[in-house]
Amino acid sequence: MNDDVFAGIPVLLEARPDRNRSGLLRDLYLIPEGIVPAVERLFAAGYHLEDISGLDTKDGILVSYHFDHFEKPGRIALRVLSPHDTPKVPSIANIFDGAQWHERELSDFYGVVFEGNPNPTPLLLPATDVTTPLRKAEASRVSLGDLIDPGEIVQMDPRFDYFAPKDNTDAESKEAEA
Amino acid sequence: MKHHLSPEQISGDFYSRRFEQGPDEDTLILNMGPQHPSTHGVLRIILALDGEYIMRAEPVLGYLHRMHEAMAEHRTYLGYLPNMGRVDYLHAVAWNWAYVGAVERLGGIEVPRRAEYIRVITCELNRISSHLLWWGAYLLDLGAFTPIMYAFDDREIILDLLQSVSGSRLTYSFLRPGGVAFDLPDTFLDEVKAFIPHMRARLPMYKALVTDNTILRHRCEEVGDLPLEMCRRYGATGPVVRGSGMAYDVRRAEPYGVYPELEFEIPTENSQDAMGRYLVRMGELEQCLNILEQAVQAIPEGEHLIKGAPKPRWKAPVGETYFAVEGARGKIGVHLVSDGSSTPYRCKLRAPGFSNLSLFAELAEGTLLADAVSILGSLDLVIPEIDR
Amino acid sequence: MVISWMHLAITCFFLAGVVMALGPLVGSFLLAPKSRGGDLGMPYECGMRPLGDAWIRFGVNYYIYALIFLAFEVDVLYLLPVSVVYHQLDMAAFLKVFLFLLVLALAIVFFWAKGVFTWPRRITK
Amino acid sequence: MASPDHQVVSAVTEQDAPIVHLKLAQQALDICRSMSLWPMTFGLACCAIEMMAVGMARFDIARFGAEVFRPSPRQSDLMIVAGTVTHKIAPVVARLYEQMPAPKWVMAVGNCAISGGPFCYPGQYSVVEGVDQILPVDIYVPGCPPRPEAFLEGLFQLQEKVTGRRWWPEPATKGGRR
Repeated sequence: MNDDVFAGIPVLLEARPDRNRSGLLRDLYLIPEGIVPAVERLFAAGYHLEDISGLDTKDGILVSYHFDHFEKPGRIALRVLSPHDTPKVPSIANIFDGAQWHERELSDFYGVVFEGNPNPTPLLLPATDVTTPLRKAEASRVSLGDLIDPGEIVQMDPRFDYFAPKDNTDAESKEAEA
Repeated sequence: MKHHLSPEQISGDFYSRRFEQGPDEDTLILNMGPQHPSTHGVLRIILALDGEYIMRAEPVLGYLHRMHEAMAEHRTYLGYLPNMGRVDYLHAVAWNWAYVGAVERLGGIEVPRRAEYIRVITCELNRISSHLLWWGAYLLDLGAFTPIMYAFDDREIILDLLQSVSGSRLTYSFLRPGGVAFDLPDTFLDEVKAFIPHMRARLPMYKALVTDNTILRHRCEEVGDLPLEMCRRYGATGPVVRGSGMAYDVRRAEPYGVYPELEFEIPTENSQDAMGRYLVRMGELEQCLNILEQAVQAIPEGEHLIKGAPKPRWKAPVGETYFAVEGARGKIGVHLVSDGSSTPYRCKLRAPGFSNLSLFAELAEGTLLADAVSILGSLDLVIPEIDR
Repeated sequence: MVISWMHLAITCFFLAGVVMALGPLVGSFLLAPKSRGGDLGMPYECGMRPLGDAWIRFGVNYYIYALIFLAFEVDVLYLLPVSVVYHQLDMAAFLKVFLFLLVLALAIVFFWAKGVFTWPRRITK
Repeated sequence: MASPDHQVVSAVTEQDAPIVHLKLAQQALDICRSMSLWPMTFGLACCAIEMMAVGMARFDIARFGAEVFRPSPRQSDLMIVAGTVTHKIAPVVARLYEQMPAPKWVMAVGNCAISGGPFCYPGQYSVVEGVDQILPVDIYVPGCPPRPEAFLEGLFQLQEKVTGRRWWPEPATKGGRR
């Protein structure tokens, strides 16, 4: 795969997931500031935005961007973890115009604020009462590590330790040796 | 006395006031929808009109938001199936397949070959019935009443066929993780074999009655010029992107089921306008018939549901998956996340109509109002899948 | 003036016309219940409350269509008396009427040249 | 995530009685009205497709005088609510009902219009559970979606309600009726 697409972009964690189970070719966790440059790279490489989906976990709201390619199919997921109280993610609506609606829908359902969205009004909920209905009750939230198995870790920033303790003992041993 | 309307009666609402700061003398702010014959349900579009030309348009959604994604967190894996038939009731089998495929991928469940072929047959039949309804409704929007009568005539045959398999006419939920709920009735395959030549005999008549009609040509050609680059910016898929020259079909891009073993072409047009999208869908009708012909020959005997298929209280293994299927309107995606309990933790539904409609504001700028109706019809919108 | 069958026929037709036109109106006014209140008086705009009213200035193209219609309206007006006696007239009358129509048709040609009848499929602001 | 108690505005339903109230004239008019009910195309969701199927050749509502589907409420006297009424469209439904001339009738088609149907679950935030919270409903046609034959039976019962007499043969069901 064209590994240079994301060269030089600060990546919290990159994994090569088991494709026929997760449907993803590549899976990258980025810091909010890294989203816009990464999406610009994907735009230049000819990708199109499939959707932006939210996930309410104990460690915050995980915003997953799914991209695919017309000629070279292979789904790439970019993910950003934003805290519950002030979920702020830069908007990619001026790169992919289709993202405006996806972002407005996410702010309806999860309350994530996308800075730079050209039309930040409620999309699906009545304008008068936006109640972020997809946010879960505190008790039923599950932590990120218990939900998603990222598969074989390619590169991990030590601060991003949600996946560290449980299932990548081999990665730790590799780090220990390196 | 210019008019007797009190200012309160013409004060618009939240979205129209935001759309236009103050109504000035030159532009007319008009609401097209939610109750409008050509918006196929409850889509509302605010238009700024200069005479008949659309200066600015803004679709407003949410009038049929039925909380499908919020409901997923309150239903068991099998209990959520009926929702799939109601997200997009014109191609319910594809939505069933997308959800059931995601659950199978998550649980690592095998599907017997006979069930795979039953899924292909019913999905392609449902695609034909969806395209027929689109065709009739599109011509109805353009003002011709006869085609929808012919379209429903053939569609009723398909509805009877699918009703004999699934029990319902429209909102099917007979697929199960691990196969299909019921086996085919024994006369089903012969009826499908009889249906194929009948439909093939009808298509030339459709072509003569409508496709070669000069009125339709003038109403569809050079209308809604959609370059491929714009499709990519908005994430449009399905016949909309194939009408702009890109042969992108999830059945070939991300093969699933037994589609790799079936030969069929992907019809594309390069004219990028409403006529191109129209011809792509008419071409797909023939391809569906080809697929049906092969599938009806090649369907093996065997069980229709795998042993030990998930029971209602089935708990999915922890994990996340994304499964895409080619629906009549484009790429249907289900992003399923499970925390090991018997109800999905999160189920995101990727609707093709959502992205296909988002390019309407840019596509309809500067066009005639009558052409905007033709553009909307050529995008083949089903509002419940857009509002979810 | 002697009353002939012609006058009777004309009055019958006139009365029939009035009854056919006013009958349903008066009938429904008297016999039908009437709904009242709510947004009944509000202009119907797909179920939404309109923003601003429709008394706006719009393109000059439409005004010219009205002008052309008026011109030919008057043209038909003049042709009426001619048509009453047309069967007694000779070739010269035909030429005069033809010339009259020709001059009027020039108005159409003029507007055609000015591009009133060309509606571009898409305009850029 | 409790569902906010939406203040659902119900439609104004005042009607003035006819000026000339002759019993015989009213009966004759009611028969004419019931034989030419003009429904307003107000298809919301799946039931709208069955409403279209009823208008087409196979089930042919034209046999009973109701095939003229008028888009505008000004020219229709039967409002068929075919689909889910959400909180965002509830004021529109009320306004359309108010904008219809008297005499007018409402037919709630499908479980969503009758009681919220499959979208009722604890904590649901967007569906009005039953259109009779907004409008006075004359006929309920259950089903999800109801079959076109159920549609026609609903029309027959509306005609019976308008004229006081049933005009078409009973369906040949074992139980029969009353």
